[in-house]
Amino acid sequence: MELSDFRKAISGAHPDALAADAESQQWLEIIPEKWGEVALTLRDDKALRFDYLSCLSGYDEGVDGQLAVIYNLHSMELLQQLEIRVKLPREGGRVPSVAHIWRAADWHEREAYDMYGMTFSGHPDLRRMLLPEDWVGHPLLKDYETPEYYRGIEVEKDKRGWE
Amino acid sequence: MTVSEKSADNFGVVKAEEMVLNMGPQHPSTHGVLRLKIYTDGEIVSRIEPHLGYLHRCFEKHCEYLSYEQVIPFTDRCDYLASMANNHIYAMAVEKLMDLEVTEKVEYIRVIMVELQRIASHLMAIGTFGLDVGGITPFTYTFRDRERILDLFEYTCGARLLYNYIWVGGVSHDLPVNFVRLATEFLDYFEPQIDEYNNLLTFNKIFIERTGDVGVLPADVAINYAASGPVLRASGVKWDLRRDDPYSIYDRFDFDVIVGDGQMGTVGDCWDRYYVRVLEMRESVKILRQALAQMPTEGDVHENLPKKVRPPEGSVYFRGESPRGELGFFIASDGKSKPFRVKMRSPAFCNLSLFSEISEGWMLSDIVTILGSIDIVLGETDR
Amino acid sequence: MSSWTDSLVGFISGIAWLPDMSAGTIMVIVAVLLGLPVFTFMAVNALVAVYFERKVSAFMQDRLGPMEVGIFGFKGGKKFWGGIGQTLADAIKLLVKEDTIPKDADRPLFILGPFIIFGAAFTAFIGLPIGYGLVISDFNIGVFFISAVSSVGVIGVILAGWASNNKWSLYGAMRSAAQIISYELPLGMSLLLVVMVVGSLQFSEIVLWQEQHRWFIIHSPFTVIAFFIFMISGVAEVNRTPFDLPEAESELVAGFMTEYSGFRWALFFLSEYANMVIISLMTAIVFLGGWLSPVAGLLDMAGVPAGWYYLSGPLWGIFWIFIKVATLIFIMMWFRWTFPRMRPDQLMYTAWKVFIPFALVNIFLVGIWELIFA
Amino acid sequence: MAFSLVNRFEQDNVFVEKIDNLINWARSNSPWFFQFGLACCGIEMMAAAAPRHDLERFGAMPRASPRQSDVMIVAGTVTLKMATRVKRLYEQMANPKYVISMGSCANSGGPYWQYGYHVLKGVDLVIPVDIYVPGCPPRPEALIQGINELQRKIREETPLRKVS
Repeated sequence: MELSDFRKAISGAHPDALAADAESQQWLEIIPEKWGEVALTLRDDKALRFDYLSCLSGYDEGVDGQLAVIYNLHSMELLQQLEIRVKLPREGGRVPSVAHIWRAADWHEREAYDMYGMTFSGHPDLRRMLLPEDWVGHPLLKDYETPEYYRGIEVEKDKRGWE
Repeated sequence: MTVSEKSADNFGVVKAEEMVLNMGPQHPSTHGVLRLKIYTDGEIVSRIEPHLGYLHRCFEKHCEYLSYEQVIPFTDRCDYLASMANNHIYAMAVEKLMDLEVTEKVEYIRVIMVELQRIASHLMAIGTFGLDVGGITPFTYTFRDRERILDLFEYTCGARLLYNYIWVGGVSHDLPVNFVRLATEFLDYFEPQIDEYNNLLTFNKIFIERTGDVGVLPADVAINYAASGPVLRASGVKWDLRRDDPYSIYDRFDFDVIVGDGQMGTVGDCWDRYYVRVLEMRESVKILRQALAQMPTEGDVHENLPKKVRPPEGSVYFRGESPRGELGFFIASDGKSKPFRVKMRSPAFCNLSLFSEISEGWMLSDIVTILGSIDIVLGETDR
Repeated sequence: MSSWTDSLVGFISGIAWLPDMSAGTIMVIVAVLLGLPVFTFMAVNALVAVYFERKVSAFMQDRLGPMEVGIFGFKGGKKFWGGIGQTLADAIKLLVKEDTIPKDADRPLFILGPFIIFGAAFTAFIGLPIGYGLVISDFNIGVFFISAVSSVGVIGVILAGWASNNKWSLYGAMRSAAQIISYELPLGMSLLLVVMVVGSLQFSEIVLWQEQHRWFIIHSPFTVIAFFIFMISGVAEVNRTPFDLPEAESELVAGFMTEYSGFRWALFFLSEYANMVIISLMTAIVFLGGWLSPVAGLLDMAGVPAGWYYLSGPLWGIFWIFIKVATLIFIMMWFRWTFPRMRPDQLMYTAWKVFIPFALVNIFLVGIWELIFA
Repeated sequence: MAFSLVNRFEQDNVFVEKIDNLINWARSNSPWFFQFGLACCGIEMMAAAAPRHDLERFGAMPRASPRQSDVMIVAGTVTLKMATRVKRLYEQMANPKYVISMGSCANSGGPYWQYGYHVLKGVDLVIPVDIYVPGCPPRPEALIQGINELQRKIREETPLRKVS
């Protein structure tokens, strides 16, 4: 199936789930509120059967833009692939967790939260994945500034005399 | 099935006070700096909480500061046991973004390198797995043979572990003279060695007792957790990106996709995951022999090297089969010479996420076995 | 039968110029005089055995092992004797290393642990003969004494593991307790069968019986089984791979020894290798004819005159028993560098469901065998 | 790292020097290292202990517990999350203890020096280092040379003599 077929299938099941997007895009954009239902359809619909969540990435469009979560899905049965994007505001963005649909999403979502700070509502255990619990900020945001000290250890070693 | 039922199946009914054990970040068999918070009931493990990030080296942030070519050495350092595979898949992802073709010879060189790397990585995996179940000698045997592969790499590009060999559009050096002969000699030497590992470890009764039927991973759980590579194939899913989603020139070679068949217990147990790797080494040898025979001798490996890697605006998700499984790169470009966003979908990260699922209800000794059979590389899970 | 204790007591009380002493004082002097050589033997044994082990493991793994450390300027040859001073350097280093005791450890027990383990190994040497009359004290309950004393060590292991206040240590200690108590049974039962045939618990009597009849390992099919049960249980008793669960490095870091450093840790090492010697000596004495020459009987059958082939005198006896012990120790090392480790429940399974039933049936069957053939 | 056994002797003499030499000989020839592979360099450390390079020739034996090891080979990138653990492990080791910083990352942060927000810029910020082995990753031969240099350094120590 092609992207247009996927678009048709999703808009058939969930009429207002698709965000307005251009035909040239290689992905489908879903509005955050509907994403939970759409994900279930994607996995369970006989023609879609996306049972394998290849990749889940957080995404920052830039200081002026929005945050996004990108899902790369794959179907082991029907051998088809699909990219889904869910855009959400920079501050206080919430997106439904899909950890109960694809268990693989569990850690990926924790990582995206760790790096971008978006909240996955309904996630069983949303903690930082890679950085320590007491870390300040979400480093992959484009406007992130590295803290000077972490637990008394200099993060940016004094570079004078080196350069 | 609940945990207590599971452990009752395995070891009978026991119930005592729960104890929390911290395994790692420094522990001989966590394969690096993984930390496992283990809730135990006597010897039996009731729950496991993996804590990652002790080797978080900010790979993805680095990518945003560096140009496309400069990222390649960092991909080396992500999965330091399979650097060539990382280089290869990253380079191919950028090439796909740029719509770049590489020459025939480069493709062959890449495949040869990646398959050699796969053997080296699997050698490491089975050696350290032997170490995890308590046999020290298999580790030294596999390392002895791994050194020979590293010799070949060193002969080619001068580095033993982190190569920066496969570039966007080509490779850094042409193969040295006599490489084909040396590689063939290595293959002739190596193939009988696999039998030696089998005699020493694979079919050892104690080893089978320790690994057979332990940590069974059913196929549907594996898929739901997005497991890949030997972990997925050991569960009986015939899924190999080299064959099912062919990239590079893998469609030209004749090789089998090894799946676990539950020879020593249930499909998807630790022994299967181990043995899939052993057999995959044989398949890699098969591919290598074909590639070495077919490789064109003429041609310049720098022919298609772009002057400046500056992909057009857009994004790509490209995946390939690294020794640990599906390694994917999501690269978004904004048309500048530095990537806008690079996300590495590391196979070990996904494989590790199912670890707590399959290890609950087993004994403390089995935790080490199961973790070893998943074959994680911390540089890759933490990036 | 004479023993070193008897002769020394007789000798000291016989010296004219010494003042009169009570029997107790003489015993103390004798104990010190005999204890020192035993301690020296244990220390030297650990040095040699560790070196041997490192070299054996190296050759099994395509390596060279210690090569650079000489002793008194002698650097050793190209291969086997290279690095001959290695274990001496290790020992001295361990002796001058800081002796840490964790803050939350139970200090008295933490200190006591290694000494109990060491004491058990040390005491066991009292009853083990290496030739006719070449024994510190030839108990008439020697077999019983050794099996009793050698399992005292487990108390030290439990104390060490518990007092360390470390969970890994605790795991090691608990595993060790379960393991040693379980394997004590098949060990004792295999010995029992020999004792039943000989009718004595005295080691010298057992060897004497073997001299008059035949070695126990070829005595009957059941004693062969008993030999294997004994040998494997012995390996389990001394915590060596594939039964090294108490110190399983890849699981429990270093088991009950995790928190020990320096001298105390050296004591563990000393006892481990001493225990190996004890088990091998017992196996050699009970099943392999002790200090009897393996070739004398063959040459006798071939008709060689007794005058010049006679290789079973007292000195040759020591030679033969140590050859046997060295072989058995080598086999233990071979196990260690070949096999993976077992899991605790499999270990228990082997002891309780395989070895103990077999050993029990064995006792019964060997009784019948004796009724028919003896 | 000055380390005295009990108290230093009042006066140096030949006897004290001989004992000094003996202790130094023993210590330098038995550098049991701590199995502490952090990242890529850890693999090269394993390779150094494996058949071809065989660190055991110099008496170096891997130990899993910090209590029994003499040398801590910090092999790999130390992240900030790990730094506190590295320090604790160092403190758990028994004196005399030595540290070999293996590889660029442990020396100075290596390739992660400039942008690594979560990478410790050199392990010497948290623990004292005796020997730095450069390279990314250093070859096993380099590590062996590092160990040899450490041995040389130990031989120059004066555990009993007064420091002159």
